[in-house]
Amino acid sequence: MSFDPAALRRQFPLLAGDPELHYLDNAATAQLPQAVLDALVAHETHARANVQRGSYPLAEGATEAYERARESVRRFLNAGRADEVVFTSGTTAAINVFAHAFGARLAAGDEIVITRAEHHSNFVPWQLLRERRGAALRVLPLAGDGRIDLARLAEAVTARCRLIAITHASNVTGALTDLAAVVSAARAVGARVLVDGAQAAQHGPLDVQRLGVDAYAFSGHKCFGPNGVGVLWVRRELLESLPPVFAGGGMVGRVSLEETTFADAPARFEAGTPPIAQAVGLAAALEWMLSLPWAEIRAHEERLARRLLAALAGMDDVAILGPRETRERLPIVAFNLRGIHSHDLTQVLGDGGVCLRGGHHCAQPLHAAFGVEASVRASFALYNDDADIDALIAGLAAARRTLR
Amino acid sequence: MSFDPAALRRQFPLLAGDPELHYLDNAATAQLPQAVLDALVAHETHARANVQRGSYPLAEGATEAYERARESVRRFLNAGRADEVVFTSGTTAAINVFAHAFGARLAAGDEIVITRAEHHSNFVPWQLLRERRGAALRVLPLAGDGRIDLARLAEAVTARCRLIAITHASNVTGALTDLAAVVSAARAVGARVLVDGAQAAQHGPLDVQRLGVDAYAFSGHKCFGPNGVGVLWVRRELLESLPPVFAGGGMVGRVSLEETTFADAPARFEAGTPPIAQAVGLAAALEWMLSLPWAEIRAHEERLARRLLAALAGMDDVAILGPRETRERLPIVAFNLRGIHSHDLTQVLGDGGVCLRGGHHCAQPLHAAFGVEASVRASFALYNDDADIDALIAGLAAARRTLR
Amino acid sequence: MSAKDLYHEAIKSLAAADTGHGRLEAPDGRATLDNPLCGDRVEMEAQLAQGRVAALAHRVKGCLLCRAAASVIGKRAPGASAEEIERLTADLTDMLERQRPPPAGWEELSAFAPVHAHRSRYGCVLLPFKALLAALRAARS
Amino acid sequence: MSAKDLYHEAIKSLAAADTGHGRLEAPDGRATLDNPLCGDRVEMEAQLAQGRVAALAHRVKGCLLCRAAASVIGKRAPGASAEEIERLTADLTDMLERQRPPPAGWEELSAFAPVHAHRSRYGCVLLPFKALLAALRAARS
Ligand SMILES: Cc1ncc(COP(=O)(O)O)c(C=O)c1O
Ligand SMILES: Cc1ncc(COP(=O)(O)O)c(C=O)c1O
Repeated sequence: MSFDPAALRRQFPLLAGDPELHYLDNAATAQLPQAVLDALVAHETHARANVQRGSYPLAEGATEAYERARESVRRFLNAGRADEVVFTSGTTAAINVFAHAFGARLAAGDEIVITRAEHHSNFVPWQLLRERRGAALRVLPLAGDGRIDLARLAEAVTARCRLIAITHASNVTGALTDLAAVVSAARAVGARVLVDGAQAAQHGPLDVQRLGVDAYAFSGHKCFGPNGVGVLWVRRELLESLPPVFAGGGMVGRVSLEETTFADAPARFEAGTPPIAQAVGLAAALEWMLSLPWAEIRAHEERLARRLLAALAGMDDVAILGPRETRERLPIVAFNLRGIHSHDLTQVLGDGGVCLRGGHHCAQPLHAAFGVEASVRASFALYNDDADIDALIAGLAAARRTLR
Repeated sequence: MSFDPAALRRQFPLLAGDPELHYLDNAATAQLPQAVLDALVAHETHARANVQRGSYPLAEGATEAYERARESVRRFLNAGRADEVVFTSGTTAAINVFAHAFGARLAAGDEIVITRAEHHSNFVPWQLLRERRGAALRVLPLAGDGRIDLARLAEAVTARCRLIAITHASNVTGALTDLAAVVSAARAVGARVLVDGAQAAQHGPLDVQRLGVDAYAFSGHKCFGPNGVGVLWVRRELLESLPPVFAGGGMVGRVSLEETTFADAPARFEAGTPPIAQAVGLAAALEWMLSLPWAEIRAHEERLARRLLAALAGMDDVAILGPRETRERLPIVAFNLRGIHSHDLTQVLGDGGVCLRGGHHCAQPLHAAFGVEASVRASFALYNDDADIDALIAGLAAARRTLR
Repeated sequence: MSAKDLYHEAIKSLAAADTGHGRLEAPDGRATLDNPLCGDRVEMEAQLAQGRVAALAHRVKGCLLCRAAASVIGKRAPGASAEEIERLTADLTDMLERQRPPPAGWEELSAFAPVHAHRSRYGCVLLPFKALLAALRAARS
Repeated sequence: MSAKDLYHEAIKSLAAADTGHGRLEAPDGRATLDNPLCGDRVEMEAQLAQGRVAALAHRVKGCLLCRAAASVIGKRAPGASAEEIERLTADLTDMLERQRPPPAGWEELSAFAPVHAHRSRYGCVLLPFKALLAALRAARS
C-alpha cells in the first residue's frame, strides 16, 4: 500500500467535512476514521447484546466480537497471548488498576521509580499509592536536553525497587524513552516495568515482547478508536498473580455471604459490563492501523516535525520544550511564544482553524522542570500535512499582532 | 404523545431489522434507538475533541456537549445540581468508586448493610471493603415472598451503621425496594444510603430528591444509551467530602513531586479522558426517555409482566423466583423449568429468536436463597409486546420437546 | 446450526445415563470446579493405581452438555493415565474450537461436535474434564 | 465571535497596566489560587479597615484575560466591602454565562463581555475575583 496523507484525511469524516480545519491536537485525542465509525454503528445495529453470560445467538455473537477484539489488541501489541489483554476505560484507568493491584503487595519501604516527564495519569496514582502503602517514590529527573535522564537509572533503581513506571513517550516534548535501558535496570534488581503507552500507540503497532516490558497501557481515543476504552496489557505470569481491584459482575467465581472467589484474568480485572461496542471499535481501529504502511507514515510524520522544529528555531521569540531534533521522538512539539500565554495563543490560533492545545498538558512536574507553567503543543498524526504547518505558522504571526 | 410499542420498536434499528427477533434480555442490556446512534455519530463526525483543556472551538464545543450531558443526567434524576453527577464507565465502576471513596473514612467495626438480593456489583465491592478496612457487613435476608425483608431493617441497622447499599430493584425477581423505609432507617442512625439503580433507570425518569437517598448509580447501556458510560450521583455535601479514588489528568489542582492537590467534585472523580462521546450518547438517550409518556409505558410493561406471570403460573413444571404479582415490581420475571438447565433452555429459545438470559445473573446469593443455582429471566422493555410473549411460550413448549 | 443439532439423542442419553455418578469411599484426590458464568459445579473424585485412574465418581450440577461430558468420563476414564487425560482434554478443546476429529478411543465425544458453533458452551463440555485433571493432580500430590 | 473581539484594546491595556501588582507589607489576609486547567496562579493580598478593602496587591501568572481582570480589581476593589465583592463576583459570573450587563460601578468589566462565547475561559476572568474573596475571608478569620 502506498501512502498519501490526503487520501487518509478523506477517510476521517470530521476532517473531510471541514477542509479549513487544521487539527494538530492529536496527542489529546485522534480523530475517528469512517471504518471505525462503521464498525461501531454495525455493532450497535446488528450485534448489540451483553457478553459472557448469554447463550442466544445475539449474545454469543457479541461475546465473540468482544473476544476477537482482544485478539486484535494482542496482534497490535504483538503480545504472546490474548488473555493478557485487559480492557479498561482508558490509559488512566489501566494505570490506576495496575497501581492498586500491584500496590496491594507492596510493603513500606518498597520503592517505585517514576520520572519527571510523566503525565499526571502516571504520576499521581503512585503518589496515592505512596500514601496508601508507605512505598517510596524515586523520581528520575530530566537531562539537559529535556529527555528523561536515564544516566541516573543506576542510582535510582535500588535493591528495594519493585517497579519502574515510565512513559514510552512524553506527551509534551515527544521524546521517546529508551525502554531497553529501563528494562535492563529493572531486571538487574528483579523489578517490573509498566509503560504508559498513551502517546506511542498512535504512531504504529508495538511489540511488547521485543520491548521486554511487563505491562503496557494505552487509550482507544488516542489511536483512532472510540472514547471510553483502553487497554492494560500485563505479562501472563504477572497478571495471574495480581488481586482484583474493582469487583462486580463477570469477575467472580463463586459468591456467598461468607466469601467470594475470583475468576481468572483477564475477567478478574473486568468488573461489570465492559465497554463492548468500544472494544469492537478499538479493534477496528487497530486492524486499520495494522493495514497501514508505517515506515512511510513515520517518515512523513518525522518530516512534518522537522519542518515545524526548523521553523520555530528560526523565530527568536519561541522557546521549544525539550529536544529540538527528530531522533527518537514522536511528532509532538511544545513551545512558548515570549510574553504570550498559551491559552491566549491557542484561542487566536483556534480562530483560524488551527487546533492546538495550551496549558500544562497534565504534566506539571515536567513544565516546572522547564521553569514554565504551561506551553502550547502541536501534535501530528498520519493525516496532517504541510498545509497544517503553513496555517500554524500564519497563525503565530496573527497571534503576535493580536496579542501584543 | 400517545404510546405505541410498535412505533417505538421501529425506532430501534436492531429490532426493526429483524422482525423475528424477540429481545427479552433488556435487564442485561437495552437496545439503542436511532436517535442515540445519530447523536453518537454526529458527535464523532462534527465535535470530536478532548474536553476541559482546549480553547479552540472544536474543544470548546466538546466540553460544552460533555457538560450539557451532565445537565441531562441531572434532569433525568431530578438532582439538585449538575455538579453532583460523576460520569463513570458504568454502574459497577460507580459503586466501586463510591465504595473506595466512602470506605476510606470507615473504621474497623463500622457497619455496612447490604442485602441478599444484590447484584454482585453491589455485593462483592463491600466484601472487598470489609477486607480492606475491617468494616462489618450485615446482610438483610429475603422475606417469604422473595422480596428484601425490610421488617428486619430495625435489627440490621445499628448505631454503628454508616451506609446502606441497596438495590432499587432486583435484576432477577424484579422486586422494587421500598426506599422510603430504607432512608428512614438510615436517617435514624445517621447512616447514608447508596442505591443501585442499574435496573430501575430503564423504566423511566427518577427523582433522587424525592427518594431522599444520598447516592445513586446506573449504567448507560441499560437505559437505551451506549456501553462504557454510567453515572454516580452523590448529594453535593457528601460528594464534596469524599477523597479521590483513581488519579490522573483532569482531577488535580497542582501537582508537584512532593504533593498534589485535587480538583473539586465532580472532576475529582473523573480521572483521565472521560467517556465523552458516550456521555453525549447517554444524554441523548435520557432526553429521549424524558420525552416519552411513562404512565402509559409503565402500564404496558406491567400488562406484559402480568400476562407472562399468569401464563407461567399455569404451567406445572415452572417455578417462579420471587413475587408473582406485578405490584411494586419491574417487568422482570425469572423462573425455572423443572429438570431443564437454564442454559439449555436459553439455547433452545435463542434458536427460535427468543433472547432470554440463563444463569445466576450475577446474583448468586439471591439464587442460593431460593435454593437454586440459576434461572432463566425474561425482562421487558418499552418496545416489547404480546408477540414476544407468544414466542416465549411457544419456545418453552419446544424446549420441553427438545430437552426432555 | 440449530439447538436441535446440539441436543440430539446421543447427548441426551449420555446425560441420562449419568455414568460414574456418585462418591468414592476413599478417593486419592478430589476437586470441585465451578463455571463462573452459570454457577454450574462439578465434583470429581478419583483413585489412582500405577499412574492410572482406578476408579472415579462425580456429582454434577450442570446443563445437559456438562452432564453428558461427565458421563463420557465415567465410561472412558477408568484405566487411562493422567497424561492421556491431559492429551485428551487438549484434543477435545481442539475439536470444539477447530472442528478437529474427536480424540481416538473416546468416540462418544463426537456427540459434542455441534457445540463448535456455540463458543459460550465450550466451558460446559470442558468443565468435567478440568475437574478430573484437578482431581488427578490432587491425587498425585 | 472571533479572537479579535476577545483581545480588543481595552483588555490589552488593562492587562498591560497591571494595576495593583505587587505585595503588601502587612496584609491581613492572603490567598493563592490555581486554575487547574492551565496552571495559572493568582496571589492576592488584602488589608481590611472597617470591613472594607483598605489596600490590596496581587501577583498573577496568567493569561491576558486573567491579568486584565486582576488589573480591574486593583483599580476598583479598594474601598469596597467584602459583601460588595461577593455580589460583584456573582454579577460577573452572570454577565459571562448569561450576557447580563456588567456590574454597576465596575464599568471596565464590560471589556469581558465577549468572553461569554468561550466557556473555557470563564475561569480565567473569575480566578482573581475568587482569590480576592479568599483573601478577604482569610483577613476576617
Ligand atoms: C441490579 C444491577 N446492579 C448492577 C449491575 C451492573 O451494571 P454494569 O454491568 O452496567 O456495571 C447490573 C447489571 O448488570 C444490575 O442488574
Ligand atoms: C502520556 C500520557 N499518559 C496518559 C494519558 C491519559 O490518557 P487518558 O486520558 O486517555 O486516560 C495521556 C493522555 O491524556 C498521555 O498523553
